[in-house]
Amino acid sequence: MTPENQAGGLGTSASPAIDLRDPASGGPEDGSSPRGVQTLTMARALNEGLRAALGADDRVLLMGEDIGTLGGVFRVTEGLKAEFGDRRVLDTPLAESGLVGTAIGLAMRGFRPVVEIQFDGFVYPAFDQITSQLAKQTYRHAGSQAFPVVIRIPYGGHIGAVEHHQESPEAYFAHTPGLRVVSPATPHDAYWMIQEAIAGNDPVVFLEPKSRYWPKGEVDLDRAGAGLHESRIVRRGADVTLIGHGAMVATLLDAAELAEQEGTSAEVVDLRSLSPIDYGPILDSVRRTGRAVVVQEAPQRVSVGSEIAATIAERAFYSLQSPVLRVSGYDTPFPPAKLEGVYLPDADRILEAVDRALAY
Amino acid sequence: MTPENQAGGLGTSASPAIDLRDPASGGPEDGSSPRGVQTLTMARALNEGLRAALGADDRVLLMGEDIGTLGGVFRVTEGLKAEFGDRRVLDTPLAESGLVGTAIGLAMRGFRPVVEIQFDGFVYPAFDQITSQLAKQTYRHAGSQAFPVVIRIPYGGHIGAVEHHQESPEAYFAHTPGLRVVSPATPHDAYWMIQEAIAGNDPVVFLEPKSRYWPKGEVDLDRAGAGLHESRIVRRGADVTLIGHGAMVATLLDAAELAEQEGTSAEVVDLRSLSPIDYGPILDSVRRTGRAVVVQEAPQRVSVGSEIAATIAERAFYSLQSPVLRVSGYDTPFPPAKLEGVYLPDADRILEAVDRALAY
Amino acid sequence: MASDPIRLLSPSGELIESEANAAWLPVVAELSEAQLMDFHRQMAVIRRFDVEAGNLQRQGQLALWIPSLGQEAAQVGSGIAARPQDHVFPAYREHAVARIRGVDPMRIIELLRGLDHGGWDPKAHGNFHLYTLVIGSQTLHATGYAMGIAFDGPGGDPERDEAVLVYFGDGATSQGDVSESLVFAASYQTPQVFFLQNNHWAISVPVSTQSRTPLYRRALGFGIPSIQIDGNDVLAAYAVTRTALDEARGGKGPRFVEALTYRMGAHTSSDDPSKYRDEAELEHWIAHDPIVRFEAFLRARGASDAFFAEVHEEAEELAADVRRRTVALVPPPVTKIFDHVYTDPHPDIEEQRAWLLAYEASFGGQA
Amino acid sequence: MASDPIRLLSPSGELIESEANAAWLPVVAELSEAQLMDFHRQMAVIRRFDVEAGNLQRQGQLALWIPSLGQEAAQVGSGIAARPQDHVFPAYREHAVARIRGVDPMRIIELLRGLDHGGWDPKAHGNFHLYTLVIGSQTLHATGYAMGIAFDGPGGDPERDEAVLVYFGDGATSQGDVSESLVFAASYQTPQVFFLQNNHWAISVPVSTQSRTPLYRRALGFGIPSIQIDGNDVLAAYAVTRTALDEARGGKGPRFVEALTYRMGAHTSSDDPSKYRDEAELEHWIAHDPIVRFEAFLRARGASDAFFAEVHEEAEELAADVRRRTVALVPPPVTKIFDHVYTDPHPDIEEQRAWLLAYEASFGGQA
Ligand SMILES: Cc1ncc(C[n+]2csc(CCOP(=O)(O)OP(=O)(O)O)c2C)c(N)n1
Ligand SMILES: Cc1ncc(C[n+]2csc(CCOP(=O)(O)OP(=O)(O)O)c2C)c(N)n1
Ligand SMILES: [Mg+2]
Ligand SMILES: [Mg+2]
Repeated sequence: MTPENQAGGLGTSASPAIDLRDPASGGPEDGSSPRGVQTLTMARALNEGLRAALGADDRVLLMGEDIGTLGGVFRVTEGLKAEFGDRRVLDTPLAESGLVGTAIGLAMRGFRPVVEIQFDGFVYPAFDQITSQLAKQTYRHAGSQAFPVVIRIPYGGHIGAVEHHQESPEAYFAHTPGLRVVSPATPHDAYWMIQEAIAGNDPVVFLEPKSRYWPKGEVDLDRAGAGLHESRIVRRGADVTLIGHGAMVATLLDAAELAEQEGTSAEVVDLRSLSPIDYGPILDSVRRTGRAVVVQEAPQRVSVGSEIAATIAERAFYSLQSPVLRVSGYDTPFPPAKLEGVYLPDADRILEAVDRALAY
Repeated sequence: MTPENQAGGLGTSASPAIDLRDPASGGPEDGSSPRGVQTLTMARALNEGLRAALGADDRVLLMGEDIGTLGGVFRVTEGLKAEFGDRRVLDTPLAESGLVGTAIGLAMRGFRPVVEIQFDGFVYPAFDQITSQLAKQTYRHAGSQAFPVVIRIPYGGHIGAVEHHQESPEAYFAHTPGLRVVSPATPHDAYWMIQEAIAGNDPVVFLEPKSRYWPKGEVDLDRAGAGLHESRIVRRGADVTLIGHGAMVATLLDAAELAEQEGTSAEVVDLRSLSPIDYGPILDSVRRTGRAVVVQEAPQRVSVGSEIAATIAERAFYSLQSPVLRVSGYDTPFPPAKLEGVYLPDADRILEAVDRALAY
Repeated sequence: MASDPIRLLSPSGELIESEANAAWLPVVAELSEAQLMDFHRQMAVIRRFDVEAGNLQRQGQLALWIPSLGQEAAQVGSGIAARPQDHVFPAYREHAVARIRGVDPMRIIELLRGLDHGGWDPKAHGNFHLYTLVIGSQTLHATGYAMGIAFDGPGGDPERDEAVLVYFGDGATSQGDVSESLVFAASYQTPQVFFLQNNHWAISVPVSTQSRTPLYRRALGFGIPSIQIDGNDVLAAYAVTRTALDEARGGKGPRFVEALTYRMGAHTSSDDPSKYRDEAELEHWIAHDPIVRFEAFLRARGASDAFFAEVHEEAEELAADVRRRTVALVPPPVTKIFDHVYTDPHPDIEEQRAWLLAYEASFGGQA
Repeated sequence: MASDPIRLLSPSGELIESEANAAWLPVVAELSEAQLMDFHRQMAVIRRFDVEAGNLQRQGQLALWIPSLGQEAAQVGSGIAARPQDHVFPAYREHAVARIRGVDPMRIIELLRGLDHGGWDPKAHGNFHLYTLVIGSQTLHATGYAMGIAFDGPGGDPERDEAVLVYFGDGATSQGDVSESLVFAASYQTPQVFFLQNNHWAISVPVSTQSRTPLYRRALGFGIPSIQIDGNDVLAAYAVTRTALDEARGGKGPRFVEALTYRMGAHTSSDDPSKYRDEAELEHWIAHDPIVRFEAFLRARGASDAFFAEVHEEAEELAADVRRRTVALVPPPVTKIFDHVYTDPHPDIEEQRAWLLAYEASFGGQA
C-alpha cells in the first residue's frame, strides 16, 4: 500500500447502498403531496436543503466568505444569492471570528444565521466565539432566548489539497457543552439534516464531508427517515461492528464488502450525530457482535473515537469479546497531500483492525 | 451534599503526602552543591522555577497581560520584571492571539517565550495561533527550527470565581498533534516541570491548577525525581486505581484516605503529563488492581478521561474486572460559582464510582 | 486631526459656551431641569451602590466586585442618551447604564455572588444585554445585532428607529474582535455607536501599551467617524452620544466615541492598584471627580440643598435595600447546573440531571 | 489625508519628476542601469514561471496553483528593496519575492504538488519565511520576529541593522490577527514594514466589502505612518519600500505601505473569476500591465532588443527546467508523516511510526 495506489481508492464507493426510507412508511411526513426520490450529489442536496430552509423561514440567513456571488468555493450555495438577495445570503468580510460573532448578534435579533466556514482549517480564528460565546449564550441567558446558529464546515481529507484544507476538527466541538455536532454521510441525510439543524433552536456545528460532495445518491424529498441526532445501522452483520461518520461511512461499507469476501460479517453504524451520540443502535449492535472498531479521519488522542470506545467498553462491558479498537488519522498534523492516502484510514487498515479484533 | 458544605472541602488536603525524592538517590542531579528541601506554595515554586529559567538562559522571555509590574494576577511572576527588566518580562497589549502569534515570531528569532494566559477561559482567542500555527510550525518547517514556546494557563475550579475563570480546557490541547500538555499537582513538580517545559524544544501547554497555588508543599531544589512526561503512582493500593491530574490529585488522595477507612485500598496515579500520557505506571497499576476510575474537572464527552478510559480498556482488556469509570465535570458550561461544589468531582463522587466499580 | 476632547463643562462646573461647542450646546439646551437633575441622581445613586457592593464583597457576601467609581459621567451621560428602543451591549463595569435601562442592581449582585452568569432577559430589561467577560467579544454581538436592524429595513423616524450602543475599554481595543467589529460595522454601515471608556488602565497595564496614538483615531482608520470627549463631563457624554446615536440610526452608519475617564477604584476587588499606579495620578483624577463637577454646575443653576439631600437619601435607601436583599439570597438548586444548556431537549443533559438527583437522594436528608 | 498614490512611472512608462515625488526620485536615481534591468528580469522571469506552473497544474502535476500574474511590480520592487539581513514573511502568492531572496521556485512547486507544507529553512534561504495559508496569521509572526530584533538591541548601522517585511492582502486586513499585529508593532515600535498588496479581490469578494475607506489609512489609526502607492509601478514599490525599511530599522518603528495592484489571473487554479468580475475591469488592468510599463521605461532609456531577448531566453529556460524537475519529482516516503511533528523524541510518534512500518511490511513487496 503506497500513497499512489491509495489515491485510486478514493472514488470507489460512489453511492453506498444505504436504504433511505423506512419500508413501513407511506408519503411525506408532513402530509403534503409527494415529491419523490431524486439522484443528487451531496453538494446539490445541501443546496436544495438550504434553499428550502431559506424559503420556509425568512429569518434564515446565510453568511460566509464567497458564498454569495461565487456560490461558495464548493458551489454549495450556488444560485441562492440570486434567488434570495444579498440581505439573505451575505458575502462577508474575511474574518471568521467576526462572522460567528455577528451571527450571534443576529440570532439575538431573531435571525437564524447559517455560517459557512470555507474550510475546516479556518474555523480556529472563530474558536472563542464558537466555544466561549455561541455555545454558552443560552446558558448565560438562562434560556430567555435561543441561539439557533448553524456553523457549516466542509471537513476532512481525500481531496489532495494543501495544508489546513483537509482537517477533521470534530473533537473540539464534540467536547464543548452547549454545541450540537452532526455530520451527514449521504446526499439524503445532507438534504434533511441541514434543514433540521437550521430548524432546531440550538447551535449546531454541521460537518460536511467534502470528499463526498460529488458522488451522487438517492434523496427522498418526502421523508427524512431518521432524526437529526439518531445513529443508524446501515449494513447488517454478525461478527464485528464498524462505527464511523462522514466520508468514513463509505469506507466502512467498502471494508465490510471486502470482509464479507473473506468470510467476516461486519455491521456498519453511521453515527450521523457526534454530539450527542445516539448509543442505542451502537450498543445494540455491539451486544450482538461482541466486537467493535471505531474509525475516524481525525487524530486519535482525545477524539470522538476515544469517547465512543470508552463508552462502549463501559456500557457493553460483559458483551465485549475483544477490546474496542480505533482506526484514526495519526497523531500528527494533517500531512502533505501526497501522503493523505497513508494518513487516512482506508479499507485495508480497517480490515487489519477487524482481524486483530477477531483474533482475541 | 449541598454546595454549601462542599465549599468547606476545598482546603482539606493542603499538602498530600507525596514522597518527592527517590530514596535511592544522593545529591543534586547535576552534581552541584545541594540546596535542600524548602516548603513553598505552588505559586512561589513556579516563581522560583521561572526565575531559575530566566537566569539560566537569556533567550527565555516571559510575556503576558499584567505579569510585569503587577507580577501577575496570581503573583506567579512577582518580582521577575524588577529582577530581569522589561525586555525579559513583558506586559503586553491585551490580545491573546497577538500574544501567542508574536511569541511564535520570537521563537523564530531564537527566543524561548513563556506566555501567560491570565485565566483558562481566555485562551480561546489564541486558539488558531496555538493549534494551527504553534503546534504545526515544527512540522511545516520540516524541523529546520524548533518552537520552544510554553503557554502557561492557570486552570480549573475551586476558587469561586465568575464565568470563564474556572475552566479545564486540556482536552482541546491534548487532542492537538504537535503540542505537549502537562500539569503539576504539587509545588515540587511545579518547580521542576516549568523548568523542564522551558528547556525542552517543543511547544508545551502548561496547566497550573490555580486552586493549588496557595497550599504549601515540600520542594526538593536538588532533584526533580521524575521526567516531564512521566506519570507517577503517588499512593499504593490494591483494589482500585484512581487516576487524575492537577488539583484532582489531592482530591484523589482524600478519597483514597476515606476509602481506606471503609476497607478499600486505592492506588493513586498522578498523570502529570496529558500529552503524551505515560501509560506504563497506569497499566501496571490497573493490571494489579483490575479496576480504574479516571477523574477530571473537565466535561466528560471527548475528554482526556475518555482517552485514558479507552486506552486502559484496550490495553488491559484481560485484567479489568469492571469497566473503567469516569468522574468528570458535567457536560455543561462551568456553572455559577455557588454551584461549583456540585459540579466538580469531590471525594464523595469518587467513592461512589469506586463502589460501583467494586460492585461488578 | 488631533483636537481637544469635547468638553461642555469646565472642571469647575461652568458651561463652556464656545464656538467649538456650537454643535453640542443645543442638545443640552433641550434638557429640562428635571432631566439635568436626573443626571446627578443617577451618578450619585450608582456611586453609593458601588460602595455598598464593595463592602458586601469585603464581608464575604460577593465573590468579586467590579467598581465603576469615577466613570459615572461617561456611563450616565451615554446611558441616558440612548432611546428606549435602542439596544445596549455592556462590558462588565456599566452598572449605571444597567440601572438606567431598568436592570435591578440585584442582578449584578447575583452575578458577582456566583448565583448565575447574568441570566436577565434583555428584552424585558430595557434592551440591556448581558455583561460579557471575555474582553471585546460583545462588540461583535452588538455589530451583528445592528446588522439585523439594518436588514430589517431602514426607518426614517428617529423616535422609532433602533440603534445599538456598545461599551468597551481601552484594553479591549487591542483585541482582534474589536477590530473585526469595526470592519463589519463599516462594511454593513450599521446603526451603531461604539462607546470606548478609556479609563487609562487595563488592570495594571497603562493605555500607552495598547496605543501610542489617541484611541478615537483607531476608528477613523476603519472609515468610521470618531470623536474624543471629556468622559468626566456628563453633559458632553450625553450630547455627543445622543447625537451620534441619532446620526447612526436610519442607515447612516456607525459612529465611535472615546470618553476619557478614570477608574478611581481598583480594577476589581481582587486588585491592588497601589502596585502599579501613582498616588499623584489618582489625586489628579480625584480633583476631576465627575460628580463634584456636575454638582457645582447644578448648584450654580440653583439646585437646592434639599435636592441633594433627597438624592443622598435615595442612594442610602438603595444601598440598604441591596444589603438586605443580598444577605437574604439563597443558593440555587443543584440541578440549575443543567438548566438551559440547550434550548431543545438533550439526552446527555437529561441523563446527567437524573444521575445527580439520584445521587443527591442517596445521601438522604442531607442533600 | 486622502492624497494620490505615489507613482514614479506614468502608465506609459515615463518618469514623473514632480514635486510630489521629490522624496523618492533620489532613491531611484541611485540605482544602476544593471539594477534597473534586473527589475525587469525578475518580473518577466517570474511571470513565465507562473504561466508554466499554471500549465503544470492543468496537466495534473500540481494539486493547486496560485498565480501572481499582474502583481509582479509590487512584489519585485518591494522584494529588491529589502536588504540581505532583512527577514521577509510572505502570505502565499509572493513567488517573485521568494525567488529574489534565493528560494528555488521548485520549493513552491513541491508545496503545491502536495509533497510538503513548505519546509525550507528561512535562515538558509535569504531569510524568506514559509508561505502561510491561514489568512493574516503571518503578520503576528513577523511582528514577533521584529520585536526580537528590537530586544536584541538597537543598531545604528543601516547596512547591518535588520528589519522585517511582511506581505498580506486586502482580504487579510479584516482579520483580527492583522489588527493585533499593528497593535503590537506600534506598542513595541518594531523595525518592520507592513506591505499590503491590495489586488482588489479576496477570491470573489471586492475590497469594498472589507473597507469603505482606503486601506492605507487603517495603519494611521494604530499610530503607524502609512502610504499608498501605485503597485503596478515597480519604481514606486522599490523606492517607497526601501525608504520605509530604512526608516523602520534601528528603532524608529513600523511603517505601512499599501500597493494598489490587481490579480490578473484567477485566485487559484480552483477559481473561476468570470463568476464574479467584469471583463471591463480586467481590460483596464491589462492596459496597466506592470511589465509592459517598465519595459517602455527601459526602452526609452535605451535598453536593447537583445536584452529583452536574453531575459525571454532565461525565462524560457527556467520554465523548461521547472517542468523537467516537476515531472521527475517522486512521492515522499510514507514515514515522512511522522518526521518533525516534535523536535524532541515523542513516544506516541515513535509507536505510530513503528506500527506503520510493520503494517506496510505486512503487505510484503507491495509497500
Ligand atoms: C480575552 C480576555 N483576556 C483577558 C481577560 C482578563 N481581564 C479582565 S479585565 C482586563 C482588563 C480590561 O481592560 P479594559 O478593556 O481597559 O477595561 P476596564 O477593566 O479598564 O474597564 C483583563 C486583562 C479577559 N477578561 N478576557
Ligand atoms: C483564515 C482563513 N480564512 C479563509 C481562507 C480561505 N481563503 C484563502 S485566500 C482567501 C482570500 C484572501 O484574499 P487577500 O487577503 O486579498 O489575498 P489575495 O488572495 O488576494 O492575494 C481566502 C478567503 C484562508 N486561507 N484563511
Ligand atoms: Mg480600561
Ligand atoms: Mg486580495
